[in-house]
Amino acid sequence: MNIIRSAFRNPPFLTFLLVALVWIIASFTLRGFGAYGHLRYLLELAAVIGIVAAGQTLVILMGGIDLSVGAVITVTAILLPLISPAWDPTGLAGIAAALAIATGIGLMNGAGATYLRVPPIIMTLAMATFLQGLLVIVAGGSAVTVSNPAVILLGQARPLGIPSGIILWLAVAVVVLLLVHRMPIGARFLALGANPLAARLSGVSVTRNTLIAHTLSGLFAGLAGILVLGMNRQGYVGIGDPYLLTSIAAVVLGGTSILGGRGTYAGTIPGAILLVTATALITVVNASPGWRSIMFGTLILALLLVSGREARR
Amino acid sequence: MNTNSSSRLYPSIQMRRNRGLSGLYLVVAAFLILYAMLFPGILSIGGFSKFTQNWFPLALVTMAQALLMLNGGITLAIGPLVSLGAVIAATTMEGALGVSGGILAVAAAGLAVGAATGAIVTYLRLPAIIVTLAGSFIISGVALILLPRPGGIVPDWLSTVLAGHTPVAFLMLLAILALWKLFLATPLGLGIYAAGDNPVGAFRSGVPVERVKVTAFALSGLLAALTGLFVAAQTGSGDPVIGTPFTLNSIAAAVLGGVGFLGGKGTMRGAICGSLLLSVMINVMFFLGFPPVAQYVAQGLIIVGAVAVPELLCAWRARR
Amino acid sequence: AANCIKGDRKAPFTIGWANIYSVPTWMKQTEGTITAEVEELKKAGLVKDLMITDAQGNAQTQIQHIQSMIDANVDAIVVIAGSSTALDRVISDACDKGIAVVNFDSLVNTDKVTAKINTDSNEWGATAAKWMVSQLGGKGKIIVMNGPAGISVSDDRRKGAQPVLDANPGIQVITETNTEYNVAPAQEAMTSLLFANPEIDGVLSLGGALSAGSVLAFERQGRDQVPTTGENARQFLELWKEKGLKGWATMQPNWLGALSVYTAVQALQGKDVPAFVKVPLPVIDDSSIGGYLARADKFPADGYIYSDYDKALFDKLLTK
Amino acid sequence: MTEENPLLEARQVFKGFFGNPVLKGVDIALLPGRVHALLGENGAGKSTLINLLSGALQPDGGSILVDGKPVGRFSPAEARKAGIAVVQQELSLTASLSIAENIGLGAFPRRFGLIDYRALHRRVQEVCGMVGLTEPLDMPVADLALGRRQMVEIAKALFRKPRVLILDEPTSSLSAHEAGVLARLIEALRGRGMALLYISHRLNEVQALCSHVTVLKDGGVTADQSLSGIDGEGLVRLMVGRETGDLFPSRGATTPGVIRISVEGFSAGTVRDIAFSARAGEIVGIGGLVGQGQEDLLLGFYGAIPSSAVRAEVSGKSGLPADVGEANAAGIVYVPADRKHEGLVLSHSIASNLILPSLGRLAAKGLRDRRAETGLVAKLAHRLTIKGDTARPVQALSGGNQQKVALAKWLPLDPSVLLLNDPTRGVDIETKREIYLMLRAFAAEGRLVILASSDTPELVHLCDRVVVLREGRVAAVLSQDDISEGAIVGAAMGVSTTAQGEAA
Ligand SMILES: Nc1ncnc2c1ncn2[C@@H]1O[C@H](COP(=O)(O)OP(=O)(O)OP(=O)(O)O)[C@@H](O)[C@H]1O
Ligand SMILES: Nc1ncnc2c1ncn2[C@@H]1O[C@H](COP(=O)(O)OP(=O)(O)OP(=O)(O)O)[C@@H](O)[C@H]1O
Ligand SMILES: O[C@@H]1[C@H](O)[C@H](O)CO[C@H]1O
Ligand SMILES: [Mg+2]
Ligand SMILES: [Mg+2]
Repeated sequence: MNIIRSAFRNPPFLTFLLVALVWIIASFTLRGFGAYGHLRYLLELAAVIGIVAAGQTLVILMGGIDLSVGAVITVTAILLPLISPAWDPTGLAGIAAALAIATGIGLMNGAGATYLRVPPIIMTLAMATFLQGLLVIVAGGSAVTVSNPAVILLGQARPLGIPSGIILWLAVAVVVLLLVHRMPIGARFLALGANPLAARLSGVSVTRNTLIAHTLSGLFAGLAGILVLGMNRQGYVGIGDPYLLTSIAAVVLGGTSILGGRGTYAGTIPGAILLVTATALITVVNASPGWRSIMFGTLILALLLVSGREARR
Repeated sequence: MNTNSSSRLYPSIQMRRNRGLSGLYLVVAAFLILYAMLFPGILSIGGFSKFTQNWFPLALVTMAQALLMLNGGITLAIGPLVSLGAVIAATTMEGALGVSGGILAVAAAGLAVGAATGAIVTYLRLPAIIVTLAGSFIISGVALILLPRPGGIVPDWLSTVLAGHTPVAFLMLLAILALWKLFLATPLGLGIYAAGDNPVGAFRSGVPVERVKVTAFALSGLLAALTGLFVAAQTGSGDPVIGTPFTLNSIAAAVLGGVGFLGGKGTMRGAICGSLLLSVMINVMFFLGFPPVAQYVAQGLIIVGAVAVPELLCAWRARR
Repeated sequence: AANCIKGDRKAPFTIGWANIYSVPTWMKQTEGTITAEVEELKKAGLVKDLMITDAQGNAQTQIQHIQSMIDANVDAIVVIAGSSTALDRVISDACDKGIAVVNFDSLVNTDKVTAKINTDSNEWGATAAKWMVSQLGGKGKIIVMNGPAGISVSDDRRKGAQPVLDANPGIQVITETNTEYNVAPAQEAMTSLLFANPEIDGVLSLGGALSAGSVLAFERQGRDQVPTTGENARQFLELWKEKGLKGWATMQPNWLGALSVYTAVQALQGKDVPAFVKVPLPVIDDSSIGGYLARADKFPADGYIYSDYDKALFDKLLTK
Repeated sequence: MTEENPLLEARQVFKGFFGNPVLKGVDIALLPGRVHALLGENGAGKSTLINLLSGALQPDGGSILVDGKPVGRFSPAEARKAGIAVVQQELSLTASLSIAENIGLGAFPRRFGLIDYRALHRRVQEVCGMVGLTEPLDMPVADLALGRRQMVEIAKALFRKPRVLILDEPTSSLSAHEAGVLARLIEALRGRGMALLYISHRLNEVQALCSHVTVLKDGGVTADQSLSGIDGEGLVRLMVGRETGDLFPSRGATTPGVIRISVEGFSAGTVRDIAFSARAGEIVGIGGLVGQGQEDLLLGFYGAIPSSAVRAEVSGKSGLPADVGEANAAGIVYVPADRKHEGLVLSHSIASNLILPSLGRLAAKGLRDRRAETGLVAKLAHRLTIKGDTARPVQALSGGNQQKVALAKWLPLDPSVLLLNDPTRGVDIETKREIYLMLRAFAAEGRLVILASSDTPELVHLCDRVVVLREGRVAAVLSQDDISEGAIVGAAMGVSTTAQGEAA
């Protein structure tokens, strides 16, 4: 009884329940929705959001926010084909290089936030603008269709019938959940997010942890960029844009406080699935764009009413 | 024997709030001077009018955003609200409602949408960022239904009055700032700060925290919708997606102006300065002949620099 | 003489290119034709300087850029409008100041320009729809893919298709999508629709890379391809050939940019140019696709394979 | 005093949190012209009771009466209307607003709907005069030290011209001087017929100020009686329910060990160019008026604020710790005075707070060792008698118990230097005794304890040496026999001439 009650007070669990409920109802009422292939496809889409939102979760838990994730995805997706060296038949070198760039961008975000004392929101916003400039230089001139075999494998392969994107997400989820719940650094992020001053006086290094959180956010955004590239076989400017607000939305829908200090990636996971589900539901409705937009907004609000209830302050 | 008891309290409190903004003021002043050197025409009435007209909408949405951030909230629905305001203006003014009816309709829509959003956030205790994200889709949808593609019309004389070759927009900005000052001098207005900074304490002090919050959202909605009205007048018509970029820009300007995310921290004048910097930067870079790449890079550098340089100087001074 | 141009304007001219957004590949390619043309004109001693701005998708910023171009007294402004209505006033201001204004691709409503240069978006939609009707023999279920909602280009193309669809009640529109003109969102939307609709007989896709997204979605879900319309996006043309698709496409030539600069300079030199230059829409079908694909290597993989152009073509278009 | 009717009364009130009863049928009656003491150990329910009396919380049972009439749902607004004001511990201030605006908040004088700043100025000046607040009224509260904020909080309560004034540990962050001002003020207010409720863990204050006492224990009232004829011992007995020994442990023979901290020309924040050294096994007190650099001295040693020294040796290494991490690594720990903002992560659980500094040490192969953590938390909770479920958020603890958590979390680090900033603020007498014992034991184990305190008796009875700061410099160093309240206060005020000079 007590376990059940505390489960219902648990935002991640509630959000999972909500996903299940929406899926069951939609499967019974909408043709094609409940098909195995469709649900699998939804998860594949959610994987991208889920992976970006992994970094976003960490940064938000720590009391910051990362407005550069969309730009990092785009940069990774566009640069990867350009920098994949021809001598490497596996394509892993290209992936490593692209991830290094994404991670480096994250590190720079963190450095700006700590050494330059620029609030993360401003730092990452400015970074997104820089990256736009970078794209103006590199984009458009040369091929951005990907031929990197590892990337294509990531985007297309289905070992045991499971899309590799979902497998990647699972791996990311395990790592992030471990980090948040089983590693000291997770507790430090949370403490910093809830009370940076007290955390600092308790020996938690603000500099180090800010650097780590932003670097990880860059890395995960880079991973998501590679996955998106593989799924579309093509990178173009703007490919990452939709993931900025959705990554934040997934985090908050999962019950994590936007102000930091409270929450878990376990909530972000169903949060990401909820978002793609809502999009898919609205896509199949035949209505004018205006009405579709209204329905989408209302749906998000309704879902929030259920999953966000315990997220009150 | 309060040292300042001779001077008057209100102005000295206002002066105090300026502290810490001097770095930003300097940066903005430098840009304005540079701009005037590159384009002396700015010093003419016409040039000044046009420049301030282009800045005005951003200034207004920044106020709309800062108002909520000071109260510990945030909105992602600014852009769509601007679009909605523009669309309502462009579809009603030439119709039965007329200009005054149209203005009322825009104002009423802004207030109502803002208040409704505020009520949802406050009474259902949901995170503002997602409620307003959902709201942004709903509001965009309404704008698209009212006007599925750019069109509609705003009477020419209104366009000329608000956005002609006279600095009416600038005067309106001054008037709105004066109104804000006035509002801040009411218990409800100061309550925005108090409730944003320390809601529990404010509640225990007798501030009607929930009413303050809903009011903040309503006023923010009003400002955003009126921005749409101005944009419609400035452009002579309505466009259902014209406001979209304002959402992020309003946040950028407010944060650049020193308004914090957690509520209670920052000032409106700082936010306005932030918006002025973002706006004048565009013109300065044009006159310096920066190519687009440099525009992006410089924009990023200026944003970081405007925050980092005063911070670092401050830290450096403290160290010695 | 041509519209707008007044005052003492002698070669070499300064030209402002007020771009709404410089990064999508279509825009980048278009800008490429503009800079190439300017290089030619510079060699001929006709152009001194090209000032490029990038409004980052923000129509309000574009207004500010055009205002700055007026302030800098450029000789000509070439512009793709970020909103079909928002720029009306600033553009007619430019025209009043005697600046040559040439507007292409996304057009403004005002006629106070030197020239507008474009294909006919209505015709675009109508021709595509007619082809679809004939492919399906006047009977079948189709999905319509549109560009973003609230944008006139996408709205015009859709409107152009409507009379054709009305005239053929056997054609049933199951549902429509509105996405950016990009592969990924189009593919995502189409995938959801494929699950929901076991029977789809045709995809009426109205521009950009939407068709490529659709074809990929069909392929990924193992569904048989259906007749699909589209544009000269390289990816779509290649998929069409590779999958043996029943396809049809047309083209919004990127050299509209070069033509616009050419037109502005012609007008500044005192030549008469038509107020509206209607550029014919080519038809790309199984018989002509080979010609396009043969040149594919010269274009970016996510770019558009546009037809060749030269001065003779421009002169011909301008004399009509 | 004739039989008067209570202005404010609680009858048989019950209150619990999440099923844990805190108040089980409590009565209290506040009479005009009387200063009523409310005593009880940490967590006894004093703050909870005043929250009921002031409408901040609703009782689960029983009733609140104003002027003998029961009130229905009581809200802070209604309580204010009834003339009830509460002095919270800096809980209700808005950091970004000025002193004047904070004092007026919720009760602004108005003119045409606007705040009448002129009237506000006048009336705020009045109350500030009463509490001795001399700071410029336009100063943001953010710039004030804790003790000054407390004075603002008191001024704010007075601003509303209350009939009933409730003070929850008002002196815990006040200097002796400020406390004196407050004591005179309370006396004056009582004389005007106000009903006062006074909560404090400083029994000498209670004895000096109050005429009646209510004692809470185990959710009930164990005493409700006049204070006349009761001495300190008696008060303690009422609270604790048994005989107690001395508050301060005997000093015992100390044999100071190696030098742990030794600096020359040390500057940090407002501390300027001082020399200081201390050895293992010592308890060194840092005294002085509030805000003379005591905190900056500790923070400087802790690497938490930029500091410099001509020569420095800390824990056997030359140089000052560059940051908190380095200080911790060198065995230096710090317990801040403002536990709510600096000491604790209030919204997190007791357990998380307790293990925060030891996270790294407890981890094995990079992963947290849950079992070790649980064990450690249980051990610490037991050692400091922090009762109840350690999964509760720290903010649900009473103030005194919060303080124990702030101290306890450092013990696993086995620190060699403890920098303590007012560690017994708001702590009940029994806990104080425990903490004192602990500090003595620390010293006996060869640790260095540096204790900044606004509680002068604490400095007198506990410390081996007291360094008195004045305007960021050392005003006096008193050792063993020279330490007395008079000497400390004298040096702090700059009137003493004894033992001036170098800190040995
Ligand atoms: N909101 C709350 N949620 C849960 N428990 C609470 C809450 N408020 C108080 N408590 C518990 O109620 C008990 C009484 O707390 P209270 O703050 O009233 O004690 P106190 O007598 O004021 O103690 P102190 O002397 O330390 O200030 C404590 O055990 C505390 O943990
Ligand atoms: N959300 C909350 N959860 C738990 N307790 C809370 C909460 N909000 C407020 N409290 C109250 O906070 C109290 C602790 O701080 P409070 O400001 O009341 O002073 P206090 O207990 O007297 O502490 P101090 O000794 O520092 O004055 C708890 O007793 C409880 O009543
Ligand atoms: O009209 C053009 C083209 O159709 C292209 O597909 C995308 O950009 C639009 O502006
Ligand atoms: Mg208490
Ligand atoms: Mg207390």
